[in-house]
Amino acid sequence: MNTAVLSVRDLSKTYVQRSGLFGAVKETRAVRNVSFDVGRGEILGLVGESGSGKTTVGRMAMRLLDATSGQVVLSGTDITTYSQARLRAVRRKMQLIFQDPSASLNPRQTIHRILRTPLALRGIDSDQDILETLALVGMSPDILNRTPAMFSGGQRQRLSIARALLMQPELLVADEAVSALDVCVQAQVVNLFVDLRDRLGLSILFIGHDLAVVGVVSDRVGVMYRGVLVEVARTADLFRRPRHPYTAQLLAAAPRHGAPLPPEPAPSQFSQASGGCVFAPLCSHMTSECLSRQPDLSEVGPAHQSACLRTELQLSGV
Amino acid sequence: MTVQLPSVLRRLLAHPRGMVPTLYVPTIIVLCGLGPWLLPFGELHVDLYHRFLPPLGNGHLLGTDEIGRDVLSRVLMGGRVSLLVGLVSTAISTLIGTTVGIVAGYHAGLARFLITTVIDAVLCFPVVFLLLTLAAVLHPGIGTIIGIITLVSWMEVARVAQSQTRIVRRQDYVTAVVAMGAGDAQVLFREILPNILPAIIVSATLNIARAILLESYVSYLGYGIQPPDASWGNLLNNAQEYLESDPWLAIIPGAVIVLTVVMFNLLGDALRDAIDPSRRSS
Amino acid sequence: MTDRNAAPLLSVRNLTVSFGGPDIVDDLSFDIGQGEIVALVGESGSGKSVGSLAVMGLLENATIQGSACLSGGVGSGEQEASTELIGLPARRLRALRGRRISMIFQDPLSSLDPLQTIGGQIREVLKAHTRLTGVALHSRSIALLEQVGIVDPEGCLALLPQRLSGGMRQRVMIALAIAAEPDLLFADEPTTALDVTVQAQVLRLLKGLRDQTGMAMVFITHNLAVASAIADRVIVLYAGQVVEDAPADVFFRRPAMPYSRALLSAAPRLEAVLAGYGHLEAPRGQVPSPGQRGTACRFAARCDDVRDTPCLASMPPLVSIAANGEAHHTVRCARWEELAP
Amino acid sequence: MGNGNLLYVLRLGGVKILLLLLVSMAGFTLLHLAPGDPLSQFTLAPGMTAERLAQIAHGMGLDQPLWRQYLHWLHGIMTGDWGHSFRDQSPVLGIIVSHLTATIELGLAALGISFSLGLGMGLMGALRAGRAVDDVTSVISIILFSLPTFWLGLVFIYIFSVRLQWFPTGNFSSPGDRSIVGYLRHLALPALTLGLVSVPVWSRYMRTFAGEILKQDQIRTARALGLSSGRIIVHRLLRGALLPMIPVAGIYLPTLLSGALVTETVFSWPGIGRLFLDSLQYRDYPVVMGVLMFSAILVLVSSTLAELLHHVADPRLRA
Repeated sequence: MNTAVLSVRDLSKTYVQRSGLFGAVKETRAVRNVSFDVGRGEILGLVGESGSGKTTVGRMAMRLLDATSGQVVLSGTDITTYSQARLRAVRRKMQLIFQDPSASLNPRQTIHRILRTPLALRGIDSDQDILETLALVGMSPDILNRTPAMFSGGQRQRLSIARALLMQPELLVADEAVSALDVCVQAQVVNLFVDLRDRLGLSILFIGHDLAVVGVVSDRVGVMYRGVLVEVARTADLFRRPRHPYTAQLLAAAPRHGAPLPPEPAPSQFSQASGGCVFAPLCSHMTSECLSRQPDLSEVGPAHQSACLRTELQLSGV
Repeated sequence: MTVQLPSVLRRLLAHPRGMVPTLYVPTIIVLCGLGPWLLPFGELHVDLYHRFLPPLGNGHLLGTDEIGRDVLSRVLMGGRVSLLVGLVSTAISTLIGTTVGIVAGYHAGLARFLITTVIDAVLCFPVVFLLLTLAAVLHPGIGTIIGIITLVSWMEVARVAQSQTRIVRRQDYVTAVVAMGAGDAQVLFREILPNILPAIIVSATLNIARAILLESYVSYLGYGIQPPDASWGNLLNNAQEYLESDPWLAIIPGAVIVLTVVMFNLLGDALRDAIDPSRRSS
Repeated sequence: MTDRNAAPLLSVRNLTVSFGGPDIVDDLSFDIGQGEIVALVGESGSGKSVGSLAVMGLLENATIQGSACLSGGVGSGEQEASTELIGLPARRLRALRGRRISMIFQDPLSSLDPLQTIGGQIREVLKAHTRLTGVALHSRSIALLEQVGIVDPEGCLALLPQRLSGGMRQRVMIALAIAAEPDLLFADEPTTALDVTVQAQVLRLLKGLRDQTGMAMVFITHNLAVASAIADRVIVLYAGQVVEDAPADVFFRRPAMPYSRALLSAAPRLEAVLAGYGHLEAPRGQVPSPGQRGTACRFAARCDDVRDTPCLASMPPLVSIAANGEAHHTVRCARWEELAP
Repeated sequence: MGNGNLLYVLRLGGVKILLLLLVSMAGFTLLHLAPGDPLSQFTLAPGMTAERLAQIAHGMGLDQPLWRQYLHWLHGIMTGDWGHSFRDQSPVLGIIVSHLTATIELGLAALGISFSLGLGMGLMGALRAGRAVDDVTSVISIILFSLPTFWLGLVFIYIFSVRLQWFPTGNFSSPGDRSIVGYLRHLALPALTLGLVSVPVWSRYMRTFAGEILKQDQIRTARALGLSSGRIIVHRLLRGALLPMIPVAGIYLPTLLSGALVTETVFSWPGIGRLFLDSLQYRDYPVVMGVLMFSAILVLVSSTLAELLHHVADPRLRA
């Protein structure tokens, strides 16, 4: 019995690059052993800085990118080894929302044509769904004959959400879907995501770099650092009482309204680290044990997992 | 609804740099197509009593040549051949180039590797040498000329199609359709092709200009269209002999070539701007 | 740091900018005090970047009207007269840029010359504005890099920009901008492209530099939280106009313009996440584009407190609402008194 | 990684050599199957017998199977024996080298003219992007690009030789005149013709590269830092735009050679272009093959060198 819409297990991605003509093979581990579940009707936030591997995880979860190792299970079905042909049949269950609203809609098609594409793939002839979905994302139905160039960023993002919804997916993967939007429009689209979860029972993997934005939409939040998922917890737990020093540092660094600049975090005693915890070189709580291995994600509280050896730490949150 | 034709045409005509070639190109095609029937002299009509007439002489608007043939008729008749060579070879090479380019752009891997490296390498060779060698050893005629010009022209189109396909394929809107479970055919023909078509149309227009020019080189050097058939190139073939006494025999057909090639090049340039107006604002 | 009684360092009055079409920025007026950090806040299209570039004389093909007066600085030991920047001949403007007013941008990688080492680029700027040569030039370069917190300045000098991390590049960019010790630095979204931890470092650095050198700063950002972290004063722009101008502490406690309040409540906050998540107060609609701004209050169409009169009757003026003894505070809202909390 | 790019250059060089072999094979086959047997020049000679003809054929290796002839020829190419001209039996490589000087002189003069004009036009267009200067330079560039080389040559001859009589109509030198001025007068028209038609190669790339750099933030930043426009144009714009022009120089050589072929014909300039056409006309296939291979090798070497040079000169690729 599995209630998760999406569950990924030990997902890894390693890029192999040969440096130079006869150089040594260099491995870049973009994602390491990431595991999480997205429950039905749940929004799981995935937050991390650039290069943390959060986008790679999203693409691998959708099987738009092949994982080096690990498993992707969609609604109880293991789709890790599905061929492209077999994948096509299950693709509609999960849809992707992109960051750049100007690139996500085909500039040479009308909105009508763009929104018909998902219906045609589902074998539906009527336009009834289009009208209903446009209403759902807050767009008026008289825009069907326009082209994407005539819309603002926020409107295009609504349209790409509408296109995704027309596939009747169980899961949306929103990859930095509101990062390119101005704050007021961003708030509107954030509200739309929450609304869709509430009204349609949609599950969403919400990927972003802004803690506050990810926090405000998500039921649970996972934090990634250099390819490793270092902490996962219910949003309020994670923000109030982070258990991984990186999460704490991220929370401290985020600027806040009416608050002074946070102080510089104390530097680590050791600057070298290889093979140990990914965060050790920047961690002010590092011990020699941290250099020995990368700890696995483990239960540190109710529905709260952290990948830090020093489970006794009392870290301050918001 | 792929390329919005009326708006492209409107933008083309809005600027003299677009308007002039847009009007010229169909005009010259129609003139060369109908010309011989409109004129009083057949292009092969020899009149030894009226040789080397200067322009406007005795009813000959552009004069007569060394055996008294009407130059205007020969220019129009030559235009039929030159334009035919330009248009047909471009049509074939665009078709080949686009197909090869899309295949190489869409499928990463060995096919792309082979096609791109071969194209890059071939483009390095001096084309006219190859062209002339082929023309010299093969049986001369329109078909041969069209064939060898096609042979050296399709790579340029293929390169454009390849790089455009790669760019478009990476766009989010294509990924979105892939994520919906669309098949290769749908992705290629409905999402990618309409978006690379403008670049290919532009490339084809520039290719017509190049093909006309190449034909004129080969025919001028005597390996192309053979007299008494006329082409814009071979009209100049022996004009150099009469350069001192009767310069118009060299200047007029040459000027027509230049004008036409300039117009096709201008049209290609203007089309590029008209199809993608954001380019011009830079 | 801020001395309100002294003449402002930069005084912008009725600045209007257009690129052949409708005005992008119109009637922009604000002051920057000596040593003051002012955050210019607004959404895209509000005119915050265009206005600053106009003052810097970095806009091409633009029609610029109005005034931007830079008060006299102490140049080569003598007091200089104040300078009108708008319409200043290119030569004199160039001599001022880098030396008295300088600017940094969002993307440090594309701002730096990819073909020249960091050392070469610093020397280039120093040579343009100082008479330093040889060893003095070198030691000044090292000192600058140390000043912006680069750990191995000697090694850094020999590197090309693309070898540095994003945060390091922005530090180098700041070093270039302050090389000739300008009085005023325009910083156009300098931390937007950076990760949040690096952003905090760069903000600390900029604030520290101001404290050290007394250089004033115009910090352009769309992020109110960032503005709050660094600014002494906040100026909010909306559709090409100033709509509120207030000391930072006052602004974040009691914003007077409905748009300012909307901006504050639309931005997700960490504290709000704890209180219960899920809904943000977002004003409806979008910013009017330059062609459709009309003659009424430009925020009227999105404002919950809009009334036919006075909001739609005419454009409200920017009025001072500073209480007795309070610092400068202006707002562009016809109903500010009724709406005051 | 710089090495990765180097690898690409080497790979491309390898593919080019492979292609060279293919082209030579195709050319060889084609020329040997073509009408106009090289023996035909002997058949009509007085007192020619079948045995004598067979002897000649044997002497020229024409009785061997084609693939053996090709291998023999290829071996010769590698070892410097490029065969002998059908016309006068002199060694092909020697003939090519003796015609090379004239082409090199013409090419260098044309390069000087086209490079300086093209660079200036491209730079002016980029600096005045979207204004009248940009329009004018780009239209000029399109017109030059559309000119048939031979026609431009004819027009120049008509204007400057026939009408104004400033320059001779052709040839390398006038009989009895060995002065440098005399030589330059002969060089002027062909060099101008070939130079002008290749102006667009440089001007278009220059316009594109300089335009791209001008759009980058680094130009705006340099201005914000108070650097002078002269410094920005020379140090940032010119330097940045000239670097990617190095590989363009590699592409330029084939254009130059193709142009030289026609120019040399029009002006009776005794270079390898004219040699090629003459040999083609006389079906002197060893020389035709020789010139084809020689120009292909020249282009291959120069484009590969240009790419290598680019890798050495551009610090971004070196790093």
